[in-house]
Amino acid sequence: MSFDWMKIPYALLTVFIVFNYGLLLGAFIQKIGARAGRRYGIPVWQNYVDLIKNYGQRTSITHGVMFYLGPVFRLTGGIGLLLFVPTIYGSYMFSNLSFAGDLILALYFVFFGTLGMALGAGESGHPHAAIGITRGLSQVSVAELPFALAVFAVALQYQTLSVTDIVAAQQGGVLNWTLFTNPLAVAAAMLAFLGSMMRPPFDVVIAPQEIPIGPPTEYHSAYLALMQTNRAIFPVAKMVIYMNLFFGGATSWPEFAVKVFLLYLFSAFVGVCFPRFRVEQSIRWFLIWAVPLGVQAILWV
Amino acid sequence: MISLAQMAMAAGFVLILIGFYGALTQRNLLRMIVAFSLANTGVHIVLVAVGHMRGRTAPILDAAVPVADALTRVIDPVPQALVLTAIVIGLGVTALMLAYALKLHARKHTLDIAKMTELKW
Amino acid sequence: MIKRAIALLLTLAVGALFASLLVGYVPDSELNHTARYYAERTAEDIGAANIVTAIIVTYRGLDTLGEVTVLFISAAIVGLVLAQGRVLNNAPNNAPRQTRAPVSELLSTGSRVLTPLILLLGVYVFVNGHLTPGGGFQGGAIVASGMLLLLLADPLKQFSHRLIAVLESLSGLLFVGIGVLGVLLAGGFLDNRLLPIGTLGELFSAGVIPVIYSLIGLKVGAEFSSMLASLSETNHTENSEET
Amino acid sequence: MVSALHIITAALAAAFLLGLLKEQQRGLAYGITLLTLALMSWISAGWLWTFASTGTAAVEIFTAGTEPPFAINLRIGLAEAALTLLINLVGLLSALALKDTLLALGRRAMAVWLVAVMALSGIVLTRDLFNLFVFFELTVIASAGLVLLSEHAKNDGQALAAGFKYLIVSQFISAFLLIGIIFAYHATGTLNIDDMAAAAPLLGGGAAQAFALAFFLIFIAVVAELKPFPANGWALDIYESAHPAFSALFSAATGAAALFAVDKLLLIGGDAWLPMATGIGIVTFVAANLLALPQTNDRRLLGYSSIAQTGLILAVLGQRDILGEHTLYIAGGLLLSHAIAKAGLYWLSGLIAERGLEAWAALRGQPLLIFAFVSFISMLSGLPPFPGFYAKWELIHLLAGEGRIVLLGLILFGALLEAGYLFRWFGYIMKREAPTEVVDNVAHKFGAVFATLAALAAAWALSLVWGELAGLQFDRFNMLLALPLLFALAFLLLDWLPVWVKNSLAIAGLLAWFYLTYTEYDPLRMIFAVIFLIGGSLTLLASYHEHGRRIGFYPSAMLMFAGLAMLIRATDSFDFFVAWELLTVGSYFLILRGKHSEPHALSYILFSLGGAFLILAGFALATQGAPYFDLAALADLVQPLAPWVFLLLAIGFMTKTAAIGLHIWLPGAHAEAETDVSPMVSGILLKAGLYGLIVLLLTMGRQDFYGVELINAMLWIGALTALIGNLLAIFQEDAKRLLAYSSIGQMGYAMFGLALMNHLGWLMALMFVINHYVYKSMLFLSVGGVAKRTGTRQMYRMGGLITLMPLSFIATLIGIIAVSGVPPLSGFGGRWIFYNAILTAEARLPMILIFLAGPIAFLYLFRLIYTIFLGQLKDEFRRVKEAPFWIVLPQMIYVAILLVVAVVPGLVLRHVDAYLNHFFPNGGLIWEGTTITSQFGYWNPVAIMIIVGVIFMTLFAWLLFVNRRAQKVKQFNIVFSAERPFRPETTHFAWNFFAPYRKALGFLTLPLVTLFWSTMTDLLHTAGDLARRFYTGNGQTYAFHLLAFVVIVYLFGMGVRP
Repeated sequence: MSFDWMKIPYALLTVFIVFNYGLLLGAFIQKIGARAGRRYGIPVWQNYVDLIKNYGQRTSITHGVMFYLGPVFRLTGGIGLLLFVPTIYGSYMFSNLSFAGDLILALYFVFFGTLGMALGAGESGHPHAAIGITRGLSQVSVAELPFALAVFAVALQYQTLSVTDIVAAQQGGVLNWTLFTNPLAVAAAMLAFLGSMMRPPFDVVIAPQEIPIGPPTEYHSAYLALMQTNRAIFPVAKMVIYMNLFFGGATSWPEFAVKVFLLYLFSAFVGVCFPRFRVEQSIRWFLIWAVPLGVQAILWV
Repeated sequence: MISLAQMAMAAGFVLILIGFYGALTQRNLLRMIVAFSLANTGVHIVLVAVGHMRGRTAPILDAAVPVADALTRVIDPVPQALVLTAIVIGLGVTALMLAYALKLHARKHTLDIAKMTELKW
Repeated sequence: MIKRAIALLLTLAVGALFASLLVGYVPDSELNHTARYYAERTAEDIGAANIVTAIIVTYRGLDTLGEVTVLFISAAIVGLVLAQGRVLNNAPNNAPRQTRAPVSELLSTGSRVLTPLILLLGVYVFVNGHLTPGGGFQGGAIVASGMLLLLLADPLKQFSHRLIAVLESLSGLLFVGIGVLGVLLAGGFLDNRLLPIGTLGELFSAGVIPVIYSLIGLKVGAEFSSMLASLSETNHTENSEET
Repeated sequence: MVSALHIITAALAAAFLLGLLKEQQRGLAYGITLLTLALMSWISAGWLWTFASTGTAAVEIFTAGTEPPFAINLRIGLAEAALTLLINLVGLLSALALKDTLLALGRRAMAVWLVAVMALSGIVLTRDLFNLFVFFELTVIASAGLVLLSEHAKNDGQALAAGFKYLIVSQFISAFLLIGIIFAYHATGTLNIDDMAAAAPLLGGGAAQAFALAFFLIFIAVVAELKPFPANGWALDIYESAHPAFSALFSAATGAAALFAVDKLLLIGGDAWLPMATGIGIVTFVAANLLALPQTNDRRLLGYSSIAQTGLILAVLGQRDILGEHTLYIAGGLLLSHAIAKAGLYWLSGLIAERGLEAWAALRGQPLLIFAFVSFISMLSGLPPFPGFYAKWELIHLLAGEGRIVLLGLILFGALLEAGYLFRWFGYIMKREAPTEVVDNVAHKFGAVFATLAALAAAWALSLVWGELAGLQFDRFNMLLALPLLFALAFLLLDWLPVWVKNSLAIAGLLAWFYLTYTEYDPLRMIFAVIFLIGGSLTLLASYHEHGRRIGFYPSAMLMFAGLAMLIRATDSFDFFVAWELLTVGSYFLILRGKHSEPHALSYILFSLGGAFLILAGFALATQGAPYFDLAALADLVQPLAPWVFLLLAIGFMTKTAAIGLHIWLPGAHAEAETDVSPMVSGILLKAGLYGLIVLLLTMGRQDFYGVELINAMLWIGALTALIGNLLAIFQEDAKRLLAYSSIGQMGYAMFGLALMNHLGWLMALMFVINHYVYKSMLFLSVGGVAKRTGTRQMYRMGGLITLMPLSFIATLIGIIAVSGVPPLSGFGGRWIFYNAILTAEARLPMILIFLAGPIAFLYLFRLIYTIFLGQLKDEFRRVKEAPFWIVLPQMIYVAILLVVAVVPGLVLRHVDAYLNHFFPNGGLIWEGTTITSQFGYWNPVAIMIIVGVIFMTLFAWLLFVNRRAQKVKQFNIVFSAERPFRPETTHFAWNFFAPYRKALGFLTLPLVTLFWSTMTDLLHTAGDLARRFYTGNGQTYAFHLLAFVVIVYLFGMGVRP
C-alpha cells in the first residue's frame, strides 16, 4: 500500500485551524458565561496570552515518568481524536487520517486522554490526587456511557462504523440529520455531552474551590501549556464527532464553525443555569436520565 | 375351622407383639431382655406351628412309625430342626445382652437405657 | 405418653402384618418336596431314626456348626466383656476371696447327689440324639444345668476355666475335623458316612452322627458352663468392687 | 484349588484351636490368627485368579454328601471370590492394625475376630436361606463383641452401650427374618435360594400372597442390616465408638456381605422387589450424606458415608432390571471403591489421636499418607481413574437411557453432598492448625500404616483393572495408561527431586507433548493447544523462583495439564469427561495450596463437581444408553432431547467459566492461589470451559427450549456476567481479587461472543481467549510478584512502587492498556472486533448490557495500576525489591507478545478468521494490506501504531527537552492543607477508591449470589443438623426407627407392588 504523504501537512493544517478556533471559542464562551453572571469576563485573546506564558516557563521539578506522560497522553488523545475523524465532509484535504480506523477508534481516543491524565496525576506528589482521579474517572466514565450508547445506536441505524458513511447518510436536507431520524440517541448524546465538557453542573472534578486537586493544580508551566493546548483542541474534536454523527456533519469551514459554536453554547447555557452536582449525584443523574435514553435509542433504531 | 397349629401360631404372634411392645416401652435393660425373650419364644412357637400337620406324629422313625409309612405319618421335620438352631442362637444373644447389661450397670450404675446416650446424632 | 402410643401403634402395625400372615396360612396336607425327601431318604442315606437329628447334624450340619460357633463366641465375648476392668490376666485368682455364710448342709449335699445324675442324663440325651428326641444341644444344656446347680448351691465355687476351655476347643476342633474328613473320605463336608451307617435304631448307627452330637453336647455344656461361671464370678468381683 | 469351604473350616478350626493355647501364649495365638486369615485370603485369591483368568463358571460346593436343595450348599463364582477376598484381606489387614489390642485381650478376642471374618465369607458363599440367617447372627454377635475392642483402650462404656443398642435392633431383625424364612419355606417347600427362586414365580393365589409377605419380612430384615435410613442410628454409634480397625471391617466387609445377601434375595423375589430396593437405597444415600454434612467426629462421619455408599449400591442393585449384565461391573466398582476407601480411611483414623476432623491436620507431615487420603476420597467421590468413576459413568448412562431421570438426579445430588464433606475434610487436613499431638508414633502403629498403604495399593491396582475391564467392554484404551496422565502420576514418584529439576521436566513434558501432537489440531484446537501447552510452560517459568522441593505441586499441576491436554484431543464423550474430571481435580489441588484458600478451594471443587455432574447427565441423556458417543454426534440429537442436553452441558461448562450465578467460587480460588498458580488457573484453566462451550455450540448450535432460544439465554448470561463481573471488580481492595473478578467479566465477553453464533462473534470470543490468557497471566504474575514482596494484596496498603518495581509496573501498564483495549495495543483489536460483533447481535438489551461493562473495566484497571504503583510510597515498603527474576521473566515475554500482536494481529487472527469460514461463511473480515475491514468498519493497526507513536513520542520528547533540568520531588517535599505530611499513611486515599460509584450503584454489588449459595448450603446444613437429632442415642429410639422403617416400607412398598 502506498501512503499518501500529503496527508501529513493537511492533517497538521487541520490541527492548526482547530487549535486556533478552539482557543478563541473557549475564551468567547467564557466571556458569555461571565456576562451571564454579570461579570466582565476575560478578553478574547486571553487564552493566547496564558498559553504563550506557560510555554515560555521552565519548571525545575517533576514527579517521575508517569507525571510527564500525563499531559502527553492527554494531548495525544486530543490530537488523535481530531485526526482519526474527518473534519469536513467530502473534503480530501480535511479528511485527516481517518483511513486508520473507524468510529470505535475515535471513541477510544475520547478515553485515551483521560487514562493518561489519571495516570500522570496519579504520580504527582499530591496526596489528594487520588480523590480528584476518583471523581474524574467516575464521572467521565458514566458520562461517556450515554454517548457511547448513542454512538452505537447511530452505528446500528446506519449499519456502519465509518464516520464518513454516517455523514454521507445524513446529507440532503436537515430532516436527514440524526437529530430528527433518531432523536433519542441525540438526546442521550447531548446529555452526555454536558458531562464530558467539564462545565457546570458537572465540573466538581476540576473545581478549584473544592480542594486543590485536578490537573490545573498538579501541573504548571510547560505541562500546563500542553494541557491548555489540549483544552483548545479536544472539545472541538469531540464536537466534530457530535456534529458528524448527529447534526449532518460540515461540508465547509463556516458550517463547521457555526455548528461547533452552537454545540459549545449549549453546554455553556446549561452550565450557567444549574448548580454543581456531587459526583455520585451526577452518576445517578446520568444513569437515571441519560443512560435510559441511550438504551431506548438502541432499542428503537 | 381353626386348627391347633393356627391357634399356636396366633399365640406365638401375640407373644412376639407383647415382647416387641415391652422392648419398646420398658427402659430397664433387664426388662427389655425379658421382653425379647418373650418375643423369641413367640418366634419359636410360630416356627414350630408352621411345621405342624394335623394328625401326624413326630419325625422319629421307630416302631410306631416305620420307614415305609414315614411319608404319611410324620410332620415336617425341617421347622423342628430350624427351631433348635433358632433357640440356641437366641440363647447366645440373650447371654450376651445380659453380660452387657451387667457391665453397663457396673459402669454407669443404672439400667436405664435412656441414660446411655453419649453417642448420638 | 406419646411414646407408649407410638409403641402401641407400631406394634399394632406389625401385628397387622402378622395377622395377614396368619390369615393367609394354610396348613399343608402333605409333606413338601424337601420334607418328603427327608422322610423317604433319611433312613437309607443317613441311618438316623430321628429325622430331625439327621437334618440338624448332617443335612444342615453347616447350620449346626454355625450354631455351635454362636455359642462359642457368645461365651468368648461374655468372658471378654466381664473380664474387662478386671485383672486382664485371667489366671487363677489367688486373691483372698470373700467368704460368705456357708450354704446349708441340705443344699450342698443335695446338689452333690443330684449333679452326677444330671450329668448322666445329659450324656444320655446327647449320645442318643439320633434315636430319640433330644441331642447335643439339649444334652449340653442339661449338663450345664448341673453346673448351675453347683453354682447355686455354692456361689463361690470355682470352675477350672482352663478345663472348660480345653473341652470346648477340643470338641469344636474335632467337630470341624470330622467335617473336613467328610470332604476327604466321604461325600462332602460333614457327611456322616465316614463311619458305616449301621442299622436303623441302634446306638452305634447313623455314621458319625452320635460322635458329632456327643461333641456338640460336650461343647455346649462347656460353653454354657463357661458363661455361667463368668457371670457368677463377675457378680462377686463387681460386688466386691462396690463394697 | 482348595475348596472355598475351607475358608470357613480354617477359620473355625483356628478359632477352636486358640482355645487350646494357654492364656499367656498370646504371640503364638496372634500368629495363628494372622496365618489363618492369610490362608483364607489365599484361598479366595486363588479362586479369583481362576475365575478371572479362565472365565470358568461358578463352582458349587455340596455338604453332607447330599445335593441341594436337601442339604446346604455353597457357591463360589467370580463375585463371591472377589468379595471373600475383600473380606478376608480386610480382616487380615485390620488384624494387623489391631495388633496391640488383640495381644492385650488375648485368644478369645482373636477367636471372635476369626469367626466374624468367617461368618462374613459365609454370608457370601452360602446358597441356603436359613444358613444365611445363621451366618448373619454370627456376624451380629461377633460384631457386638468386637465393638468392645475399643473399650480396651478407652474404657468409657460407650462401645458397650453401642454394642447393646446393636443387639436390641438385631433382636427385632432376627425375629422378622425367622418368621419370614419359615413362611417362605412353608410357601415354597424349600430353603435353598436357587430352588426358592425357581419355585416362587410358580406360586399362585393365596400362596403367592403369603410368600410375598414372607419375602417382605426376609428382605426388610436383611436390608435392615444395611443400615438403611432412618433405621441406622445404632450403626452410627458403632462406627463412632468402635476401634477403627473393626470399623474398617464393619464398613467394608460387613457392608459388602450384606449387599451380596440382598442381591441373592432379589434373585428370589424377582423384579417386582427392585423398586423397593432402589427406593430404600436412594433415600438412604441422599439422607445419610445430608446428615453427614454437620458431622465433626471423623469416625461418625465415615459411618454416615459408609451408610450412604451402601445405600447407593442397594439402589444400583435395585436397578438390575435395566443394568442387566452390567450390574456386576457397576455395583462391583462402587462396592470395591467404597470398601477399599472406607477401610483405608478407618485404618488411617487409627493413626489420628483426636476425633475432630481438624485433628487430621496431623497427617500433614506425611506425604504418603496424604496421598492415601486423597486417593481414598477421590475413590469415594467417583473421580477418575478409580473404579467408582467407571461405575458411575455406566450407571448414569444406563439410567438416562431408560429415562430414570429422578433417580439419576438424586444419585448425582447425593454424590455432590458426599464430595462436599469429603473435600471439606481434605481442606482441613491441608490448612488447619495441626494439633500438638502429631500422628502418634507412626512406627509404633506399623499395622495401621501398613494396612492403609495396602489399601492404597489396592485402590490403584483396581483402577488399572477397571480401566482394563472398561477397555474390554467398550473396546478402548485404558485411560490410566494415557501418556499425559502417566506423566502426571510420575511426578508422584519424582517428588523428592528439587524444584528446578521437576520444573524443567514439566516444561519439557508440555513442550514435548505439543510437539508430538501438534499435527492433529485444527486451527481452533490449535489455539487451545498453544494456550494449554505452550502457555502452560510459559507460566511454569515463574515456578523456577521456588526453592526446595515443593511437595505436591507438580503432581497436581501436571494432573491439571494432563487433563487439559487430553481434553482437546478427546473425540468422544468418555475421553472428554475423563479429561474434564482430571483437570478439575488437578486444579483443585493446585488452588488448595494457597495459604488461605481452604474455603475457596472447597467451593471451587463443589461447583466444578456439580458442573461435571451436569455434564455427565447431559452426555448420558445424549447417548440414550450407549456407553459413550462421538462428540460430533451431538449434532444429530433432535427434539425433545436436544435442548435438555444442551442445557445440561452448557450449565456444566459455564460453572467452569464462572458465569454469573455460578461465579462465586472464582474470586477466592484465583485470588488465594499461589503466585504462579493464579495465572495457571485463570489464564489457562478458564479456557477449558470455553473450549467445552465451543464444542457444544459447534455441534448443537441453536436449540429451542419451550420457546426460549437457548442461545439468547446464553447471550444474556454472557452480558450480565461481563457487567456484574466488572462492576464487582471495581470495588475490590485486594489486587488479586480484582483480577479474578475481572476474569469473570472477561469470560462473560467470551460467552457473549460465542452466543452470537456468527463469524464476528466467534472471532471476538477467540480473541478474548488469546488476549485473556496473555494479559491475565501477566497481570497475575505482576501483582503476585508485588504481593510476594510486600506481603499483602490489599492495594490501599501499597502505593508508589513504580520506582522500586519498574518492570512489574511496565507489565501492569501494558497489561491494563491491553485489557481496556485502548489503542494502539493488541487489546484494541479485540475490542474492535467486539464492537463490530455486538453490532450483529439481534438482541439489543444484552448488547447494551455488555456495552455498559466496557467503561467499568477501564475503572478497575486504572485502580489496579494507580493504587499499587502510583501515589505515595509507604514506609514499610521503602526497601522492597523488584519481583524475583523468574516471576518477571514471563511477564516480559508477555509484554513482547502483546507488542508484536498489537502491530500484526493477523499473525493469529487471520488463521482463525479463515478457519471460522468453515462454520460461518458470512461476515468474515477482509484483509487488505494492513487494513482490516469488517461489514461495519475498518481498522489499520499499523497506521494507528505509527500515528499515535509519532504524536506521542514527539510531545514526550519535547516535554523532556524543555524540562531537562527538572528534579524529582521527594515524597514529602510537598505541602497540602497547610501541613507538610510526614507519614505516607496520611497521604493515601486509595481505600474505597471509587466511592462515588459505590454510593451511586452499590446496591448492584450486594452479594446476592453469594447469599443465595450460602443460604443453600446453610439450609442443607441446618436440615442435616436438625434431622440427625433424631438419632437420640437411645437404643430404644433406634428400635422405634427400625419398626417404623419396616412399617413404612411395608405400607409404601406393598401398596405399590402388583
